[in-house]
Amino acid sequence: MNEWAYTAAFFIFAAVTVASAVGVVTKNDLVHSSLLLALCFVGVSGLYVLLQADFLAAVQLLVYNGAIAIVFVLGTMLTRRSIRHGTNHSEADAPSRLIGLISGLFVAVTLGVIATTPWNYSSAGAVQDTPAVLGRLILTDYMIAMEVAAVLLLAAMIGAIVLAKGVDEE
Amino acid sequence: MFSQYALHHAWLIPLLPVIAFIIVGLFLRRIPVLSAAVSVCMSLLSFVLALGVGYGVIDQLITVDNPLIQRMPWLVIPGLTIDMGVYIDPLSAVMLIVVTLVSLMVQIYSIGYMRGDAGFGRFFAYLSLFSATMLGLVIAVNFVQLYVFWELVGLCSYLLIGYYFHKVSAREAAKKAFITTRIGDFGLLIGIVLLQILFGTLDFQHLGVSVPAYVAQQGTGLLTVVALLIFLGPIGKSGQFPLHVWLPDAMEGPTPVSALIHAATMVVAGVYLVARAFFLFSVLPNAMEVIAWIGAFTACFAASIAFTQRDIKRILAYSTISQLGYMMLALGVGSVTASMFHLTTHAFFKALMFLAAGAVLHGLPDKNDIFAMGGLRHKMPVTFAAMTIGVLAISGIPPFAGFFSKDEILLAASQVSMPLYVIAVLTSFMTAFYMTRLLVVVFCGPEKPDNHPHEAPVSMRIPLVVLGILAIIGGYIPYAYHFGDWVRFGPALHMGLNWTIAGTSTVLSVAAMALAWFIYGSGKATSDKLARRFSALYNLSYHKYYIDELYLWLNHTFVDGFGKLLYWIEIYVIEGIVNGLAHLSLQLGDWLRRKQTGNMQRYGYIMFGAALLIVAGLLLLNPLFKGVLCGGGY
Amino acid sequence: MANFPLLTAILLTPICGILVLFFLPREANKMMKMIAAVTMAVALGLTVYAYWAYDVALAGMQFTEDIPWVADLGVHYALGVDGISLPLLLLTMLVGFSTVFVSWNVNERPKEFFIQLLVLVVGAAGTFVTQDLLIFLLFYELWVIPTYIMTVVWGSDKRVTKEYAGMKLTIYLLIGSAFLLAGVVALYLNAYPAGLRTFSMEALAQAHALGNLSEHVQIVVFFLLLIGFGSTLSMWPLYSWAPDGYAAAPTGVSMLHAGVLKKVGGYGLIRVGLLVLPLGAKFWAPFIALVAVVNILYAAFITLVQKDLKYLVGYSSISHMGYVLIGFAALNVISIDGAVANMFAHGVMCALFFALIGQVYDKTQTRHIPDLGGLAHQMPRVATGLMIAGMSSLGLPGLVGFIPEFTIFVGAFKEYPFYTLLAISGIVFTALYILRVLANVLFGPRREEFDACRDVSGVELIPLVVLGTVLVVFGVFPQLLMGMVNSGVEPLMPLLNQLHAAPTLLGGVFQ
Amino acid sequence: MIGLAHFLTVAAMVFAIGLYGLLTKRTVVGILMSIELMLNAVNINLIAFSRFITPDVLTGQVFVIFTIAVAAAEVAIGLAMVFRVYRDRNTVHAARLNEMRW
Amino acid sequence: MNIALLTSEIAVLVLGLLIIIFDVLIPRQETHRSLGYIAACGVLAILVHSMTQYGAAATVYQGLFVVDNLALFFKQLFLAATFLTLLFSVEYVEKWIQNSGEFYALLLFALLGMMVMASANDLITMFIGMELMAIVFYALVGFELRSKKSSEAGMKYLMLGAASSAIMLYGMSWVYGFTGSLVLSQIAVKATASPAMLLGMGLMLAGLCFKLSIVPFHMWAPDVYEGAPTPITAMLAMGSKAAAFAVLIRVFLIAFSDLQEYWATIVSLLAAASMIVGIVVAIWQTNIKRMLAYSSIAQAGYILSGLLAGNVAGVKGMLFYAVLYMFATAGAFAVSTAVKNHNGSDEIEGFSGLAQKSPLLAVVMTISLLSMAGLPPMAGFVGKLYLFTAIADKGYLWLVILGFVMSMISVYYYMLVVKTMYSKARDQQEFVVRGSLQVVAVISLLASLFIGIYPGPLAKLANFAAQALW
Repeated sequence: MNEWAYTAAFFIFAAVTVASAVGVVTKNDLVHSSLLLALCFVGVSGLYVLLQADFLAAVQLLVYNGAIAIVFVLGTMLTRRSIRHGTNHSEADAPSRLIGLISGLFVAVTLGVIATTPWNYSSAGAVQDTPAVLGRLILTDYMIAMEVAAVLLLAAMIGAIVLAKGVDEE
Repeated sequence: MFSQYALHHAWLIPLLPVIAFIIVGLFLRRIPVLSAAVSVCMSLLSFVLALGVGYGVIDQLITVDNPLIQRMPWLVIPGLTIDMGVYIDPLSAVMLIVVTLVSLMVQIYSIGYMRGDAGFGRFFAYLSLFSATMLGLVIAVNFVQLYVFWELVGLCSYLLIGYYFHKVSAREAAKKAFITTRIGDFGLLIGIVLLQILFGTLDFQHLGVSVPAYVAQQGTGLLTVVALLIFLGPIGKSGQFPLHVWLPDAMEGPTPVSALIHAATMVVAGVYLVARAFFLFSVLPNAMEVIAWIGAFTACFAASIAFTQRDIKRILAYSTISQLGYMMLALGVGSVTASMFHLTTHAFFKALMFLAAGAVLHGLPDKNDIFAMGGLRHKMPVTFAAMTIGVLAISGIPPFAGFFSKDEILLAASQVSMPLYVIAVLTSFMTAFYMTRLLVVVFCGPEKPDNHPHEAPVSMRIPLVVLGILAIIGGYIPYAYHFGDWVRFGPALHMGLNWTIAGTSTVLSVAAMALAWFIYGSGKATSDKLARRFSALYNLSYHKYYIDELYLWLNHTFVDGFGKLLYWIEIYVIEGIVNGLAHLSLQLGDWLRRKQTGNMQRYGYIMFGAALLIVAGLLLLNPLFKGVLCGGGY
Repeated sequence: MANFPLLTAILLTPICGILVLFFLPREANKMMKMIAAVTMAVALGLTVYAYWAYDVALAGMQFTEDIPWVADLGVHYALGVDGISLPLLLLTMLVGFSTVFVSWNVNERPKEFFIQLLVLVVGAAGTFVTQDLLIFLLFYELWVIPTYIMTVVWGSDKRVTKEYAGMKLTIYLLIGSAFLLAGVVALYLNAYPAGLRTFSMEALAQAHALGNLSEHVQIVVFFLLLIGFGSTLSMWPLYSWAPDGYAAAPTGVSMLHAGVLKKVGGYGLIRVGLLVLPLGAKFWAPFIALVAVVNILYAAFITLVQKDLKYLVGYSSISHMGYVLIGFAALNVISIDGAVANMFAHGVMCALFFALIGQVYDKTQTRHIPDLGGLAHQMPRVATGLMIAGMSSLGLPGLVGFIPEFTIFVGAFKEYPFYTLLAISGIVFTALYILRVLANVLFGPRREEFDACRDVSGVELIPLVVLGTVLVVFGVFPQLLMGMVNSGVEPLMPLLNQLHAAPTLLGGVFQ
Repeated sequence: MIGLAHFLTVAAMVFAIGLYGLLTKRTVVGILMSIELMLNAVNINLIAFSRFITPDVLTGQVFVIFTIAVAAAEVAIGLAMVFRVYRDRNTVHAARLNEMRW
Repeated sequence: MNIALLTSEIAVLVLGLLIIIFDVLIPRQETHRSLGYIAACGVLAILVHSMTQYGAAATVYQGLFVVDNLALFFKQLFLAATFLTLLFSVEYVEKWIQNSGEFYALLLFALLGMMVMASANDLITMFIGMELMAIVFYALVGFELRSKKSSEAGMKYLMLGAASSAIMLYGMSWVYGFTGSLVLSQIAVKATASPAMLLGMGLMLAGLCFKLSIVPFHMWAPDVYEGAPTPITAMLAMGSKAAAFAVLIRVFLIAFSDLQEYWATIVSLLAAASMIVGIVVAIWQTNIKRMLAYSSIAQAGYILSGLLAGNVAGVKGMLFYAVLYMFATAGAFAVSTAVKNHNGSDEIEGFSGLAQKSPLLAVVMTISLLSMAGLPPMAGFVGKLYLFTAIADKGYLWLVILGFVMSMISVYYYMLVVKTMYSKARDQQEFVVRGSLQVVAVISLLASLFIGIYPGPLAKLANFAAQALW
């Protein structure tokens, strides 16, 4: 791929991701936040593509944008409108400066770590047929994890149903 | 034959009264007749045995240098062996006889005196125990045995002084007696401990050998301290200045008890201790000097208080202190003989006087003030006679008992130090004066109209008669039979009368008696005038130089004050710290729990902060931390 | 008879009593007391038999039993008694036996009360007979809960509430024992290399001889033990649980605590502190001696101004423990003989004191000294008992208290002349407060408000007679006690001599 | 040249932003969104590492699959819980959920 | 590859599914109590069966799932905890929870998650097992539908739990990034003290500490414990904590064992902080569950300290302590459940007079609490002894002293409960205790005493299990 195009694409996706993430946490309206979150997910899936994880980029779009973001929007809609407006402000008594500081420090520390760590880069080429490789991995080595994840989803479903259904008013 | 038996069974002498105590105390308390009978019988047996011992001592040629000692191990641990035993030599033999005799007399007397008292049985039990402990003290073979019985004597005196425990004054007096003597015992105990450490033994016989050797080697420095510490015990027990304060108050006990305490037990224990440990004191000239001066001062000092006292028993009490001072003086100037001789005669005439005083009080219940009495000689002839004999004896009028013994002391003092002699003579003068004052005021003069005195019953008169005779002849007979050959320390001492000294003291005594008669007996009643003229001195003397008040103040201010101060520290500092720590951890808990606001974002905030700290710690501070917190050692 | 597990039997007797009591119906009030009494009588009898059967000439550990218990920690169910522990075991049983009768009037939930009382006895007895440090701790901590519950349920409020006092006592002692536990853990780890580790006291005592315990370790560990045992022993300034706790606890618990549990501290100091950590003991001894003097005088002065009988005895027992401490600190056979004997003496005396105070409180409903007075009129037996206890407390010869104190003084004077001098001066202040309280409570004018108070009689008399007799008999024949104690202490002589001879690196900084 | 460091930096920033949101948003829905941001940051990290460190085994990508599954489950439960809370108290404000404290 | 090694997990899963099916099949008017007993019996059967698996040290699926003695020990711990919880929760569920079938099924799924965690040998399996457990618990905490507290607790647990998962995942990603592997043993080979490694390790530690409720990651615990249905609180304390410890032990003693000098300091400080905070704050609590929550924070600190030893003795101490804590907690929560069933309240005041109304329960509560406090002769003392000898051997005497002191202070608030139980009763209502609950009470009582007095067998077993790591 073209070096320049790759760099440009990275910066665009990165900018979309970070900017929409900032929007998610700063927007006052929950619906706006939800939509920006979806945008952010798109940016992230773009980054995945740049990292040659095509399958995951697709999954990201499907699951996050298709499911999670929609669920958020729905959830926001279902709760009453009055709580949506003007209530997505930052918590008044939260020490937001301090939190900002912590977040900033976090980034700083991480950047330091990134800079100082001697990474063991691999020179091997990327796997081309990712879905097949992933499929094999999941169904062999990570078989148990896979099964457990299935149970997890089942359990989450049961739990979510019971919780959302609420008390039977007999 | 009997004396042999008595010598070898001398341990029975204290044991018999103990048995009486146990029987009476446990079983016969409520049966007056039997309790008295048992006690008196046991005392009598003791007395007979003591006489046997006395005879045996003479018969078997047991001398001070050649005592008869029996020992039985009482406590054996490595480095500390303590025996209980019997130490028979003329010194202890004399004491045995004196103690058993006086206590027998007192017990007989008490039958009459205490009749009808609710605690009759208890009283006899205590009396038996009292004489038993004193006898145990007398036959002690070592310092610990001596100390054991010394303390028990103190206990018995406590019980007996506080016999009328419903009276606050008796209760306080008993307490005072115990605590004051305890202060002396504190020194005594330290002295004993030091002796044990210095010599590894406390046995009189062994110490008698090792002390001179030690002095020859190491000098007298430390040993003088030890001796003075030991002497603190006698200061307390024998009522020497400045620990004499308990003795006058001890009058709160029933009069027979006073007689017993003042004549034969308790107070003379101190004198006996110094005599018994004379091997120690005699090699320490500085200690001797201190003893002599304390004795002399006490004698003079107590006499000056006795001048102005109005309570009949108190006057006798101060006279006891004074006489004890004499005995100490004698010991201090090196004459065990004189001291023990005076102890013996004093036991007789002082017991006599106390019992006589008891008879007076028995005849005139609820009256102690001598100026409230008067003219008793008609109604109480026997008592009057007894008291007169006593006064003559204590004043040193020949040929009464006191004359010989007092003369002996004056002689010994004059040989050592002129000032001591002068003080002793002066005291003798004062003694004669105040004793005559007592006699005159109580028995002579007109009868007081609201008094209805009556003579004492027979059981009380018998002891008066016996002791009266002894107070007359008790001086001459030992004198004639060379008391000093037997009871002595060092070479045998042949007593003789120094006519200059004897004459001086006799003349002075007579003069004092005449003066007292002039002031109190002639009816001219100049005593009040005198008192007014010398009111400062009079008050000083009448209030016993305010020493009791001083002690009370010291006790109140320093002991209790210090206690209160410490209690304050206890509550506010020690407890304060404990409660403070508890409070602190509670506060910490409260503070921490207030952080738990229920706001989940606050929780998250802390969580992330902590995660950041962990990472930061791992990344940056780790090498610094390591050595500090898990240094591998303790 | 030779292999009869006597000590186990002594421990099991009260446990059997507990089980029987547990299954009794709640209503069988009298029955419970009888069972408790019989149990304790049997235990006491067995202990007296052990005391009698112990071969003093042979000395050393006797009646030993040893069963491996927890293999991987090196814990053994090892029992045995010697001249140091046997008197204290006897003390436990004497006091325990007496407490049953003292508590005869407990009619509120007697079942729980007597079960817990017996647990206390088992706990105390266990500490004295076990030869394994871990089992020792096990028994040691057995005290905590029953004490607390008994104080809260059956106790009484005084200067502080009973809840406060019980909690203070519990937590204070527990925190002390936390240091103790830490010390024991450190000792256990350092004494032997991994794999050979053991809690056996005998083996631990040999670790020093083998050179496994450096002076440094001994000093640190001894300090930790000192905090633990010191707070049990009410060493200054770690005692503030004692007065409040005694005052609030029911009589039986006060008796056991002051009479017996305190002694566990002293016993531990000797058995673990001295035998296992001689260099540590030597290092801290001058410090302990100093604290001992503070204990004696400070507490004596505070006792002087107390107005409540139980506080008075509480503070006085703190003062008395100073003698034990200074006896220990002198580190020679005579003084340690005295210290051990003094623990016995003080235990009996203190128990008697508390028993009688309990009786006084029962009858008069007050323990406030100024409210009392002239009780000798109405209650001569109580008065006699208090006199005996008081006289023993002030060290009157002829009662059990004297000889131990005397031997302590003789032993300690060599090492700490000045401290001992101060300690001896304590006898004056002791006399002062004891006589004051006797005078104020027993003597003086008859008070009509107490005319209704009946003197002790029947079973109430038993503690008085038993403890009083012990006080007198052991006082008149001290060799009965001292011979036994000495047979336990004398074997330490080589160790102590060696200790005095050996200069230590850090020793004597407090001198 | 765009390398590992760039992707890691983006991930760190997204994570930090999510963290900021987590701690400052008022409603629980917003908080849930912030958590999703953080999980996405993790995913970026994992895939970046998978690409640059172990391009031949794809373990990082497998991990991401599971992460996404878990995230979905969390959101499901989370929103169900939001309904419950809303029904109980008529509010979804995080700060109001403080009946239990201290 | 031997599928037989997975029998227990499969059995639990099947049991859970069966419960769901039975729940549907059972007629509506039925109380569903039988479901609880079925679940309990099934768990007991699995527990008994798992006894036969000792001695195996095999892995399944390329070493990503390991079945060794350590895993088995933990699994049995979880099974036992679940068994006890099921037994004492039957009446509670009947009374306070509507969806009992789902409740039991989810509980079993959580058990499955824990079991997976115990066996997981790579980060993915570990993560997914942990999330299974966590998500199920998020739901179960909010399961008491009539209670506002329950939903609040569920919300808090979910939010903070998800955030902590994110932290841990982020940490895992760094570890993976540096070592290029997710399998513990391979991580161990490549781990060096590089910044990325330390960052990852630190964040993973933080995430795990959340599950362990180690200070300062503990703040969710009191609220969640208070709001959750009591059986779930018990499972959180007994199971989820132990499962997190299983993970912690494997991760830190296998993967990060070479970095011990780095994490040891941090862990010792965290342990100390947990002991202190857990205990001083517990003093103030008036709610029994909240009090037990703080107590469990402190207990976690104690168990955590065993990690410092980094050897068999330390792990043995941790395992030993986890078991005895499980029994003590079961006893305490069983009694709390009984009291709540009786008077509907979790307040400590509700315990007044329990000693007269039901002496057995009072004794069980007392013994359980004191076992937690670590007083001999209860099991807690021996447990502390094992832990502390192990770490004192490594030189952490200061922590030992602190631990003992704090444990003695903890007696303070345990005693307050004991005092309440022994004080006079407030009401004179008859106190009925169901048989199954009594069984749990007696089991926990006997276990606490037996382990305390004769710790040999359990110690041997724990030792056996701990050796599996080396």
